[in-house]
Amino acid sequence: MPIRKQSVAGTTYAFDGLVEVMARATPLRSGDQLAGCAAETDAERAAAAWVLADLPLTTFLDEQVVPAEDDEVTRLILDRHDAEAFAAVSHLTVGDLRDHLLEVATTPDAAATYAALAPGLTPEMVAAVSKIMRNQDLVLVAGAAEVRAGFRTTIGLPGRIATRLQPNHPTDDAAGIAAATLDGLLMGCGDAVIGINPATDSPRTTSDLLRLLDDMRQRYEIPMQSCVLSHVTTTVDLIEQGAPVDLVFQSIAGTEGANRGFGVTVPMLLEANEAGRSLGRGTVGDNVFYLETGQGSALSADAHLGTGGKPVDQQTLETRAYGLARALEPLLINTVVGFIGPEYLYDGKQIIRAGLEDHFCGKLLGLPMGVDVCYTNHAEADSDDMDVLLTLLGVAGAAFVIAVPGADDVMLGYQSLSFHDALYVRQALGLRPAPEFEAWLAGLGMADADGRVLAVDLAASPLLGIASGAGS
Amino acid sequence: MPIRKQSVAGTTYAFDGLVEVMARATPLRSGDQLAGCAAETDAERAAAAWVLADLPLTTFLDEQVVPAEDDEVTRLILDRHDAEAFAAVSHLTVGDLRDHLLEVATTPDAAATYAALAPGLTPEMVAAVSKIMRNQDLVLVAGAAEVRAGFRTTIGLPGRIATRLQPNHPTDDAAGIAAATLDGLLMGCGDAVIGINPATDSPRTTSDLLRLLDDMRQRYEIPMQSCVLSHVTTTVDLIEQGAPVDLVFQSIAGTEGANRGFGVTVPMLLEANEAGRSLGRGTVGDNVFYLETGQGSALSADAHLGTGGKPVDQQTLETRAYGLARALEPLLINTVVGFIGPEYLYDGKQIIRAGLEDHFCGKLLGLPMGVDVCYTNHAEADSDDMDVLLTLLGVAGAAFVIAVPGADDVMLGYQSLSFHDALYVRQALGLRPAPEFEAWLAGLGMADADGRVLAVDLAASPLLGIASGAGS
Amino acid sequence: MSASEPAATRDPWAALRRTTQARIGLGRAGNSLPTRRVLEFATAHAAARDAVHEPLDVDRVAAEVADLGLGEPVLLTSRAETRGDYLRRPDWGRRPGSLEPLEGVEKGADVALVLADGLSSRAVTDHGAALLGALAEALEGRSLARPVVATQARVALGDHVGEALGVRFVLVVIGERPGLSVADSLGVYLTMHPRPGRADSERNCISNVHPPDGLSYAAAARVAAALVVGADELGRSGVDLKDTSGSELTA
Amino acid sequence: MSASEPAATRDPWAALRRTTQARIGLGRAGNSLPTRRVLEFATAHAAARDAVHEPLDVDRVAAEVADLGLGEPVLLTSRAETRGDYLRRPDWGRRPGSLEPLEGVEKGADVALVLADGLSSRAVTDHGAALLGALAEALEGRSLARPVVATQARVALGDHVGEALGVRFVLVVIGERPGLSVADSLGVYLTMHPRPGRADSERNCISNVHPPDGLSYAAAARVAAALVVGADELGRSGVDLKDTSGSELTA
Ligand code: B12
Ligand code: B12
Repeated sequence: MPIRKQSVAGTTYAFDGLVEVMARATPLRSGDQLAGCAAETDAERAAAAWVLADLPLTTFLDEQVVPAEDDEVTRLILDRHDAEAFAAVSHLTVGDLRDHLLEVATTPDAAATYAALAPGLTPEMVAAVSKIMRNQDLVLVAGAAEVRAGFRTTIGLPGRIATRLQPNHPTDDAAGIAAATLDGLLMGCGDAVIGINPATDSPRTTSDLLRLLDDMRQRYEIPMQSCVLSHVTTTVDLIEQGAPVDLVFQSIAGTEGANRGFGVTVPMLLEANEAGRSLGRGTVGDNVFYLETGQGSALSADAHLGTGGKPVDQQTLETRAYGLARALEPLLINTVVGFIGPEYLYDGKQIIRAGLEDHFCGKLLGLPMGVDVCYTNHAEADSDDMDVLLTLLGVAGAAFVIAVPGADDVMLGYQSLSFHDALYVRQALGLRPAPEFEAWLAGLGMADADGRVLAVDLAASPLLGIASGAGS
Repeated sequence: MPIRKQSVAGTTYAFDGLVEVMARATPLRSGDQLAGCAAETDAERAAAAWVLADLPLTTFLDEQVVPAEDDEVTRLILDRHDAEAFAAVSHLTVGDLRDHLLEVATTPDAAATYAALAPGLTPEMVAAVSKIMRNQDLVLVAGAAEVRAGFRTTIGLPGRIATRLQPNHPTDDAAGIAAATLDGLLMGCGDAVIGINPATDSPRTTSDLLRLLDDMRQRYEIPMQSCVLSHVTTTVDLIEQGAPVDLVFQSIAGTEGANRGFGVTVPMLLEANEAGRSLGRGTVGDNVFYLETGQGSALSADAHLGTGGKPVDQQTLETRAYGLARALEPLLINTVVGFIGPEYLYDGKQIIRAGLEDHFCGKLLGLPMGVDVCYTNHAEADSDDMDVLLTLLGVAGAAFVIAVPGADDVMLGYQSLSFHDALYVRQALGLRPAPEFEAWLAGLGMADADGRVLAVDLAASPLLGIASGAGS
Repeated sequence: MSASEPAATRDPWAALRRTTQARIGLGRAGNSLPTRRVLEFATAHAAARDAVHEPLDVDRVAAEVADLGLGEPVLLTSRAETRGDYLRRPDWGRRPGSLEPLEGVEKGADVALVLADGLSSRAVTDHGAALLGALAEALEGRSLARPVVATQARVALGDHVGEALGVRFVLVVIGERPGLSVADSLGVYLTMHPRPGRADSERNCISNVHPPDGLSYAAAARVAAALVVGADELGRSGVDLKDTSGSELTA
Repeated sequence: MSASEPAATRDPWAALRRTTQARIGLGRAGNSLPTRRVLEFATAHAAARDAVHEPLDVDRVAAEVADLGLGEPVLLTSRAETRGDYLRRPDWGRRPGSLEPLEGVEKGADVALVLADGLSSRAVTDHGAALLGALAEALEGRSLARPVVATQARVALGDHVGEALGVRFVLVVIGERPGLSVADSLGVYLTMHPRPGRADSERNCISNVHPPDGLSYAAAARVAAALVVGADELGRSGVDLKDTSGSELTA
């Protein structure tokens, strides 16, 4: 791309290359300021948006944001691009694509149209269009899209929102984890996954925790999947050792370098997917990967430079991680949007915007997209901001969110949603749990005919044994 | 109230009187900082919230935030308080009231329970409980409440959201106003009211504009009400002169002093209500008042002091304006939440919070509450923030919002919603226009069977004459 | 700027657009604003935000005012030192930093004219001196104090000036907050017997002066002069004083 | 603090609460958190936000470290001068403001111990010296450099220290970001052959050290010592080096 110029309010701005245009057109966020690629003024940002909107979508096939020679994620994205699906929009610019997506959103077969288009879109195209979309556009299009996946529950059905129950503990104590799990189940959470981040790096601990959850599942006949979020290599080793692995977890990012920082490569992930599938433990589907991503991880690993050695904005890199994720056909993928800290997303406003972007981009690319609606105590954000993001994601049809007791993760040191928040969004928007899980709740008298989770007295609960047994 | 003390994180905070507790417990906003009554730290705010939550609701009947001796709004509020309706909650504290409201929200007859309770609640009680509610609580309870009013359309029906079409013009030019009105009608807006703010203060202009709108209404048989937002005295004079007045407008505030600054008194407003009703122009109802309010107006008029000469926080004063509004049984009332500027609500976050508070408080008090979702160019806010607030208000069941061409009010110098935004919220949440107006749109082929507004070519539109005629 | 033109926005709206600056006939992408319109909006918003923060070119405006022949303008600033302070502390914008500059100035005229930046220095730069000239002309027969040019100023700053100058009326010509399309609008606020503490209900306002799209200088000045006459009769300005002109003004 | 106790949160949860600091069994008001819980949350959030900004009492911590008998601690600060800079510029927090304080210090020990404020000075105040003592004990037999106490510091600051001191291992003991209930947690980051530019994948981590609820000093030190042994065998620290201990640690 030649240098492109654009005047706004009497000043002319010049943009040197695709990487720069993308970065300058991105809504303000601290991580891009840290990387030195953010627009300096609103006027410069507007100028970049004009340039970006006028770029033909084919630009993204001809020019790379991160060179294919250096980066296996780029190569994967290009290899898997479906030219036939792309044909429907190949004549459009980025700006036209936005108009097209919004027009489709008003048609009755919007979901099918988006689904057919998804393999034709590259992450960079989707990132580009998201940058010129308003919050309402991100909600509207995502809300009209539909993506399903399944293992023991079905994820992504319209009118439903699932939850990851996250019962973390600072010493991976079985009794403490069981207590938090019981709390979540009583509140109707866990239909996406019961997923523990182990505090330690020890494979033995991971294996113990896997057994804890699997025993619970079998004893109470819970239609659920469990996951211990250890490194993918640990999980693959444990599969070989016969541990009861439902889902394979890994954090991924949008560049080869950042993934190397996470200790993973594309072939390693593809193999892990096969290993997970080989167990055939799913009942309603065979999606076995659980992935987490988050804006800022590449910059944090100093692996954020693109073509011409220029810093790539964090949202584009994030979307590239979804390009990688597609190849793994995950059951679940979520951005941990406010997790890292204020150096990447400074305040509630930036977290909300990034959450909507990530969700939109992932869903449009065909992923069963969830969000860890969260913030840290060093960011300028609070639970009011999370209420906002959660509500918007509910309207936008997010596949799942993460919930922990009282919103307080005592191991990771941040605030996600509470189980109550999950009930809130279901109530406010009339959303229900995953159908298999809902049926189980209803069967135990824990939900009514509309899938509403009833208040159950702990002492009288059929699940009480979960916690009392685990301590021993 | 004696001085109340509360410790938080090792520091003890003392609060001298109800006014101070209310102010310090309020979520951060610039107007309270300007008035010098805001909490200085989050810890102090939390301490005040604990104190406030423990206050019995009866405190608000025994102690006044603004003394009754000095203030006719206080006297009106006390006079109209319904002790019988209050009996249902008279034993509760502010904190208990929050729990009660949230419990009611999950019951099938929530709307009726709230409606029965409304006359028993004073504005100060409602303001108090809103301060300890999270954004999600404000959405949930408001969403479960229902308030209806009617004139030629019915306002406040569940599953619907109406719009004020605001076709302002810097010189009150008839052709320009007609063009903007046409634009809005083609986009399915105007079912709450077509309401013009006249640029000039001249009664003759007001009268001309009233005729313009009334002719339009009759010629196209539009089930609508019109309003020219002149001072109430001007409108009352024009009623006497036989001008076609549908709705009587006035800006109101929460203290006698601030209303005096607006040139109005309670008796004046009650009389104006009678004058408007005497015309009997409504078809489906006889609510004739249109009211606007907004946090900060009392402070702006230096009429914000309460008991003990202490500054009262702006949100409590705003809610008192709703207490006055109730006595006028309006068709429409809206807060112009981001209208005044950053000295009262600094940024998008403060505007969103205030918008949700105002809407919740008004609705819980039994008002057909709308919101002017808006911001000024000197505030730290943008259209992404408005998308957020609009979506939340849609979920919270707002009666109506305000819309102008392209979100840009060329006379008042601020950004409200665009007509497109109204279509957005209807689409995203499946909301429809007011039923009478929807039927009219459908009759002209401008809406489909589900109330969705169709794209109509201007040249082919049956309404084209609205604009071409008006210029002459 | 490009970003392809949406079909619905071509012809039939053209005639209507001449009647208003309002953003009518923007077309639809589904139910939403077309991309082009969203970008125009973002661009205008960036410009309007900048307009709020643009400082007044005091020298230039003072020179233009001096050229009106109403006397060398006196320069004042409010207590708000930075634009940030001005926005957060309207109370500071209402008080002069110092009234010293007015000390030598002759007192006791009928009317003082104050030209204030308010929220739009551009409005003052584009229309300030011309409107002041039109006002002086319409007020012919009344004595005028030396004009004042005030920065970081709010309407109520005029009360201090009026009192210090011992005038019967103060007319504050001030930059109204910039909108998305209109960033150059002036308001005129009239106060009889100005003194600190006057409420807004004791003033009258003529707004949206920004020819050619807004009110003309002459029309605004005519209303102002009529209000001065009316106030003289009524004994006060404010809510009880009505603008008895009609829509012919808007022509 | 009062705000009436919700019914559902009385007895049966008490036993379970002893197993975790997580906020379990909070009760429901409808579907929502009861008022009392919302207020507790707001209170804890205010405290946690303050904890981020609390400066480290360097004198006190340095004195405690000195008492361990590992040598007088060397004091360092990063390039981030204010807490605001620290939060926005992790790159500054990774670089020492100056390495001068290390100039006279003896080089070439096996291990350098760096105690850094990170995001929680409280963690360092409460547990820092004790954990350093436990580490020194577990590392018996290896030579230790003079301990370093660093402020406004990130993990990677240790790479500069380690290089300057010419050590084979650097162990950075750092305050983890404060959570809502846990504001005193330490992490230990181990890097072999430290030098500026090391990636996080080249380190190992022991996290959540905060007895009695988190990991004990002894357990953390045991894992650290085992990792040092393992790294010596493998020739590097990082992702390929696994913590081969198991859940007995958590006891
Ligand atoms: C923030 C964080 C991250 C951020 C770091 C980016 C950033 N800019 O801060 C992100 C999201 C990128 C991240 C990623 C990972 N993390 Co992490 N992370 C944390 C967390 C929540 C806080 C750390 C903190 O406060 N540090 C203190 C500040 C002051 O230091 P800092 O210099 O600013 O931050 C550096 C370190 O935190 C370091 N870091 C962060 N995570 C990890 C993990 C490992 C193994 C190492 C060596 C370093 C490291 O990277 C930061 C930038 O240099 C901790 C939990 C906790 N309670 O501490 C988990 C934690 C340290 N992470 C953990 C893990 C497992 C990972 C991953 C390996 C997950 C995965 N399966 O892919 C990845 C890869 C990390 C890597 N090798 O690069 C584990 C470590 C377990 C262990 N005992 O080894 C912890 C304890 C959480 C857990 N139990 O799951 N993490
Ligand atoms: C902001 C604003 C307000 C705010 C003022 C508070 C504030 N802190 O800014 C609020 C919402 C409270 C308000 C209220 C009203 N306003 Co008003 N307001 C405006 C607006 C949009 C911008 C003013 C501006 O930029 N001023 C410049 C800044 C730098 O000055 P300032 O010192 O910061 O602000 C002072 C003045 O703006 C003044 N003010 C604001 N409105 C009015 C109205 C009148 C009649 C007077 C005398 C003074 C006045 O109050 C401010 C604080 O002292 C203008 C429209 C415009 N395009 O200008 C309408 C406008 C001036 N208001 C108008 C009206 C009618 C009213 C009301 C009478 C409405 C009603 N029916 O009750 C009330 C009462 C005002 C009063 N007497 O106190 C009309 C005036 C018409 C006319 N020619 O007389 C205008 C032109 C809008 C309109 N056409 O409807 N207003």
